[in-house]
Amino acid sequence: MLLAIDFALLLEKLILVVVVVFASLGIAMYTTFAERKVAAILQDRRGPNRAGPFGLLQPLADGMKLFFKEEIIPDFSSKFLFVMGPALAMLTACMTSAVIPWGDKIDFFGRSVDLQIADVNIGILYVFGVVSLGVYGIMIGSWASNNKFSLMGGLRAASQIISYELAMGISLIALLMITGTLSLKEMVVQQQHGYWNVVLQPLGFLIFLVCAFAECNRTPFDLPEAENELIGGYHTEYSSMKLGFYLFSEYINMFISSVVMATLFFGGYDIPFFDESVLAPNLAAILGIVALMTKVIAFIFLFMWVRWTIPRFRYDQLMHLGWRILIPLALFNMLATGGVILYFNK
Amino acid sequence: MSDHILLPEGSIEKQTTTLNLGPTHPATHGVFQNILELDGERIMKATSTVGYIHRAFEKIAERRPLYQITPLTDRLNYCSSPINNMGWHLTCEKLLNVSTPKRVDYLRVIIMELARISDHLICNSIVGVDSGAYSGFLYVMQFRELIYEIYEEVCGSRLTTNIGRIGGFERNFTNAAFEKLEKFLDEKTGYPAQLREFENLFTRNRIFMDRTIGCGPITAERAMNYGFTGPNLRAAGVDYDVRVHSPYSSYQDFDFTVPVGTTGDCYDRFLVRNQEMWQSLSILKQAYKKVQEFKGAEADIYHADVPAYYLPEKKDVYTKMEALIYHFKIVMGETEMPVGEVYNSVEGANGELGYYLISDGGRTPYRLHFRRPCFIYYQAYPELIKDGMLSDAVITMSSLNLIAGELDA
Amino acid sequence: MDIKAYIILSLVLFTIGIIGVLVRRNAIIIFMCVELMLNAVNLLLVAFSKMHAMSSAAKASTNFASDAQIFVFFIMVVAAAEVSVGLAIIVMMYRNVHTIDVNFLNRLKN
Amino acid sequence: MSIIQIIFLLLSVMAVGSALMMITSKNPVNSVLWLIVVFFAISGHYILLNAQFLAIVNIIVYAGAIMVLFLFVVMLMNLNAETEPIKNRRLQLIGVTSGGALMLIIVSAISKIDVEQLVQINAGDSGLIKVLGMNLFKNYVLPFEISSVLFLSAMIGAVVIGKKEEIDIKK
Amino acid sequence: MARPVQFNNTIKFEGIPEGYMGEGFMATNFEKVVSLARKNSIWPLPFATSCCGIEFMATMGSHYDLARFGSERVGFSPRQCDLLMVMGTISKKMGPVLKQVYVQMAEPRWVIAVGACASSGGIFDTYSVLQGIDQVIPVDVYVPGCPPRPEAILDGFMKIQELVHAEGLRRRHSDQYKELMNSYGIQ
Amino acid sequence: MQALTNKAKQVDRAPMSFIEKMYLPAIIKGMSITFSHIFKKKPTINYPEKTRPFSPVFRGMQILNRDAEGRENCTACGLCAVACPAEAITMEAAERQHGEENLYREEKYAAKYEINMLRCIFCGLCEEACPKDAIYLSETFTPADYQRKQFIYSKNDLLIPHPQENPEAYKKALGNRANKITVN
Amino acid sequence: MLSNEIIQQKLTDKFGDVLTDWHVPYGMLTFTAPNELNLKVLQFLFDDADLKFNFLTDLQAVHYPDNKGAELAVVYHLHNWVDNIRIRFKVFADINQPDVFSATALYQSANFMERETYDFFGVNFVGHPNLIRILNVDEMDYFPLRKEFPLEDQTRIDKDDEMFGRG
Repeated sequence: MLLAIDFALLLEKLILVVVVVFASLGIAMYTTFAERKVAAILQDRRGPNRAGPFGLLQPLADGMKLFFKEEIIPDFSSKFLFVMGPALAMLTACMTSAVIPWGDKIDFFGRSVDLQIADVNIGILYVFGVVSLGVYGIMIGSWASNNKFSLMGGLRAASQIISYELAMGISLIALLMITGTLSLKEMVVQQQHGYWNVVLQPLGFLIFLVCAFAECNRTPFDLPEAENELIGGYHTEYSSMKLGFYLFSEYINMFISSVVMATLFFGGYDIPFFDESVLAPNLAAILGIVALMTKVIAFIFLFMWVRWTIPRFRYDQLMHLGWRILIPLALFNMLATGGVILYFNK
Repeated sequence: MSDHILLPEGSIEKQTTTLNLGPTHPATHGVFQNILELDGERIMKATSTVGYIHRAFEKIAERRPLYQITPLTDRLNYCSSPINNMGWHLTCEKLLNVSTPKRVDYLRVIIMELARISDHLICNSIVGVDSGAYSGFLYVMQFRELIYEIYEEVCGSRLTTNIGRIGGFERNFTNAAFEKLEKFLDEKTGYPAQLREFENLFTRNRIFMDRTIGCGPITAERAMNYGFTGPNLRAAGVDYDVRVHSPYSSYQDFDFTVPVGTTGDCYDRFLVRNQEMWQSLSILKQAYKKVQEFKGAEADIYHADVPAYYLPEKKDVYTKMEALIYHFKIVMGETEMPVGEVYNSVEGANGELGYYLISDGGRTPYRLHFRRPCFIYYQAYPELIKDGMLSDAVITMSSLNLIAGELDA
Repeated sequence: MDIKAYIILSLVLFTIGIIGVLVRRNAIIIFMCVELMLNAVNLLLVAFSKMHAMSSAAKASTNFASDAQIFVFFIMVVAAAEVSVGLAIIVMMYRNVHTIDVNFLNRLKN
Repeated sequence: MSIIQIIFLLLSVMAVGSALMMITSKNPVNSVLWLIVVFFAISGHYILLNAQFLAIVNIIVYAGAIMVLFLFVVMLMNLNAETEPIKNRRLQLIGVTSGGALMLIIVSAISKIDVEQLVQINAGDSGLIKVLGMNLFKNYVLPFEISSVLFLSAMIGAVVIGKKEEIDIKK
Repeated sequence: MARPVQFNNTIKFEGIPEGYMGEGFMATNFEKVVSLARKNSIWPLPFATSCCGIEFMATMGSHYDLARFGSERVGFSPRQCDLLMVMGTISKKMGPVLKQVYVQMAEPRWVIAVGACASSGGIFDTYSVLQGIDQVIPVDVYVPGCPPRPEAILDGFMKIQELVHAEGLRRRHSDQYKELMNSYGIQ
Repeated sequence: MQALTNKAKQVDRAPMSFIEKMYLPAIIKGMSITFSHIFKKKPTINYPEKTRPFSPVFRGMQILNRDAEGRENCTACGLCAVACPAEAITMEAAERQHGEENLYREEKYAAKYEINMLRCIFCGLCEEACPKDAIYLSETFTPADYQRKQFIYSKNDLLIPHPQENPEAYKKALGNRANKITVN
Repeated sequence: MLSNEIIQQKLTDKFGDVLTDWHVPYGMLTFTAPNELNLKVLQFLFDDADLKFNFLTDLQAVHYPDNKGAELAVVYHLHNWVDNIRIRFKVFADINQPDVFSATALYQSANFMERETYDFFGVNFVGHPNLIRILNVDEMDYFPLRKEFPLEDQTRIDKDDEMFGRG
């Protein structure tokens, strides 16, 4: 059965994979630039503006520089694991994009191409699974660095990500109760025809948002790399492109979680207050992608905005927030959602 | 488990991790080394090492005439060097029995309070940075630039000001300096508005409050025993302020309060510093008003009339013999210094900044000792952070406002 | 696939788990071997469920076939519970005696 | 050999190989990582058997949570290769032989039975979440609830055990 | 006491010292591109001990904004940074620490000595102060001033940029460079 | 502790109210503050292209003055070197020879005058110490350079351009103070 | 109200004539105590219900090389916050055996200050919990602030020695 592979489909998917991976890399690259610019604007500064017009070549310069920097592998670290850390971080960051519906179908030389690499029927679980693996890159890298600051960063990352995954999962369950499907594509379709999930699940969205911040190690949850406490946290010992991978994966994670949030709660590629079906399918698809990207950019801006505004938590306060506030809230949200569904379906 | 279990051979009996914070750790803002014994994230023990930028001020001071010591004092607490300068000049004036006109006193008060604000704003915004919020720091730093501009108008330098001379100032305040001061004091666009915004950003933010409340606390008795002075002591609840206790430079003419805290934790220190900035602003306004009240010839007085210690004007040097002689005497450091010893202190940004000057009548001090508040209260740091978390240690460090230059002399 | 292949694979994994338990003295690795053994069983259960599904394809209920997978599900639950308690014990033990060598615990007898 | 067989073989070799690496590597961190590879191989098998839900749950639960915990504990204790004392070679040999013997016995016992049944690959809907869910919440709702109670008690137990006693043993 | 003179326009300036160009090799276009990239992405490691550190804060602040030059990411881990900015007095107690930080940095690395104390000891010609950090590590650019104005720090930073731009990729492997390192007892 | 003064004032340290405990209000308030800064005028000065105005008394690099006829003012009395806390000034005096009156104003002049710019702390004491109107600090900061030896500024580097031989540069050095200059 | 006279009276009542050299330079009561009595005096000043000198403002030493047999003077500055009055007292020690009792038991703040004094002058504070060098490197083998030691670093290369009298 498996031999009967549709090679055209394979090719199509392959191209899509390449496009998506490169697009997310490119977006991540420019997210680093955007972060600097946004930080600058929020702080009454100008930000990088010397590399190329408006400093647009800044990320390229950074990347190039990191590539040509000396690689240092600390003496007593396990070399293999030391290299594997950033690689894993990068890999898991990129893998999530596989199940995201980037847009509707697009007609391409008479062929209807689905703008989604794999419409897995358990899509959201896949996302969840990959996200749960993301911590390995940090942990392995931090352990292999053989540095106490790194190790502490790794430990903080591990406990933080596990703790917040729970609340995230529970808040998702409430969402799943409403949608009744695990497929991301179907969720988007549902939202196209009804309300956005954020209207139905405001609390769930809030919890998910907080957990997404935590999973991406962004302020106020950036304890694993808290620069004033742990120097660089888990990537203290990394130099050159391995460091680049870590920094990059953080931005890819941010991008992907923005996409996931937009898809789950904000209708994905749905254009609000507008019926796409009146448009030509290609145009609709492209507009859909634009809509999705707009939402994503808004989320990324939110990520940065929060980062440059509020202080970070202390380790025990972070745990307190996760276990004593978010999880009970998520449980309550789940129960309430269940109750409401039962009441209306009676 | 009970104690009859023998630990296996070679097992490490130490339960804690040793973490070396510094001397180049970002949290130390200067150079201290703290060796922490951590149990998880909790600090069990801390040992601090200082002296990484020891520069032998006291030895240098024994080789320099009085006026050359002013640049040295700049480099003690470089966040508020004018206070150090003024303190030094006040000490010299006390030794040389020079009394200063009121206008000089008020101008000094202006400069000193500006320095206090610039110091406190750095300290408080660094507390913000160390707790992870960077923007507030950059917002208030813009006003520190304005303070520096005022210094620059008065003395020509931004940070290590070398401002003032024995008996007064090097030159009169220009109009530009007063204009900038007005700009600084403006309620709408000046520092008060910015400070209010800064407070809004932090003081009632739960994350910040959680981070700072109960972090690095000290009781009034312990603080006193440890030799705390300044805002850190006042945060513990003791209203000791040199400006009130032994007023210098006509501080008794001003109306201000001494903000005190209760627990001496980081939050109290933060609030006390913020309040002190408000008080300084109020003093600045009063002082500026008082300075403006001088009219006519009085408005041009910027130094005491002490030709033996204050350099004559350049044009007099070129023309008058007497002035030339004084000029040479002062520059060569051959002013007549009475034999004696004097201790004088001012309220520095960090606490009581004392100068103990022994003169044997020579051209240089026989011995000059600086009472550096940082140095004295830093020894309480291990006690402050004990049983706290690692993050607490960082934030306590910055809220104590430790200035390495002052600490190590 | 032949069911025997799955049986043998699971068996091999299971045996590796047993050998690990017997050979190693590090409590954590022993613990991991137990997890490996549980997984071997899980694999076999899934395989059986699929085997059953084929044989009972004619029969009406597919629920019947997923029973085995539900067992796997429960095993995972038990494993997770076990790990949480077990690791807590190991951490406790490490904290008190500073080793995770299981042989060391023999000395409790004294 | 069909593609399925090739995949099966690859996954099996991966699983067995990494399992062996797991018990032989000196460094506990490496052991943990090899075990994760084993779990991935087993998840691969699940997918091959069209039990996608279990596959992803296996990854989430085992690789994503349990092994992170293991790694966390190993890192917390800062265990290295040197931590484990060298064990008696003879005892190790005995362990390996007895384990091997057990396997041999079972293999020989199984080879006696003549099952000719095939496993359904990549087909059937019994692995789908819908089917599983229906079965779980209809027929197994009581065990499900009991397992949740078990989970809760395990959690409480872990917290109670893990809570630091205030007694200092050095006293 | 108004000064009659406003500017000193007889400013001395010397070019980049020998040994930075891709000596003996044609600087290829590729090399140029890499140098250009490096030039625009210098991540500083502030080794701030005293007064100059405070002026560095001002340099990072809104008025001067070092970030414009692409060096916003101030790292504190020596591994990740390209430019060691030594600001402030380095005492003899601190000297070994400074050297260690330098050794920990990944190539290519540059050093800028900001301020009189770091460059030469400044007014602290005393028993406890290192008379210039070039006694322990090689320095690429000196910035005079005590402390230098932020403009002067930026000026020094741009000098470093020129240096980075001129530096060939092979310089770090040249014998001359190795000799320099050996003279400081590094490696 | 008893109160030592009657000026003490407690800081406001009220416990968190329920709303404050919810994190969000303060976070939103903070975020609105940072957001409002997007629209603020940026104070950044694009340094190499634009410079911030220095104050007229800024203490920058030293300059050795000449009088209106282009004679050097310095008489090598050594007061500046004595006054220098950093001991950065070195000079050698020489007697003015016959026929050099157009070069040096006084009978003695500095044959060698060096300032070690790396040592100099720009405190301005040399300017104050000078009785001959010879050394002034200018509004120019000393530029950075690559080698240590470049920082010994000799007399040629410090002297103001000759007013007659190089009037343009001289005018530039005087800046907008040319009209204020008084000949003594 | 506490005044210098009362303090002097109280101290003389307590210790008799061993406290010498009473004078009041620039308004601060100053006296000298015998070396071995320093802790007793401190204790008295600290404990007395009226004196309440419970803040140690400053502690340092001065080196008088010509004062044979008592070259090192350790100077204490005490402050009574309630009545806002300061006093200063000195104890002298022989440079060959500079033993002075440590005040750390009374004032925590004396810890670093005594270490600094030890570091600079080599005063041996008996009873100090951790009397090691604080500001200088541990390897240093002299006490730099004593008058006979030079200030300058001998490695400085960029200075014309003759110009500054070091040649």
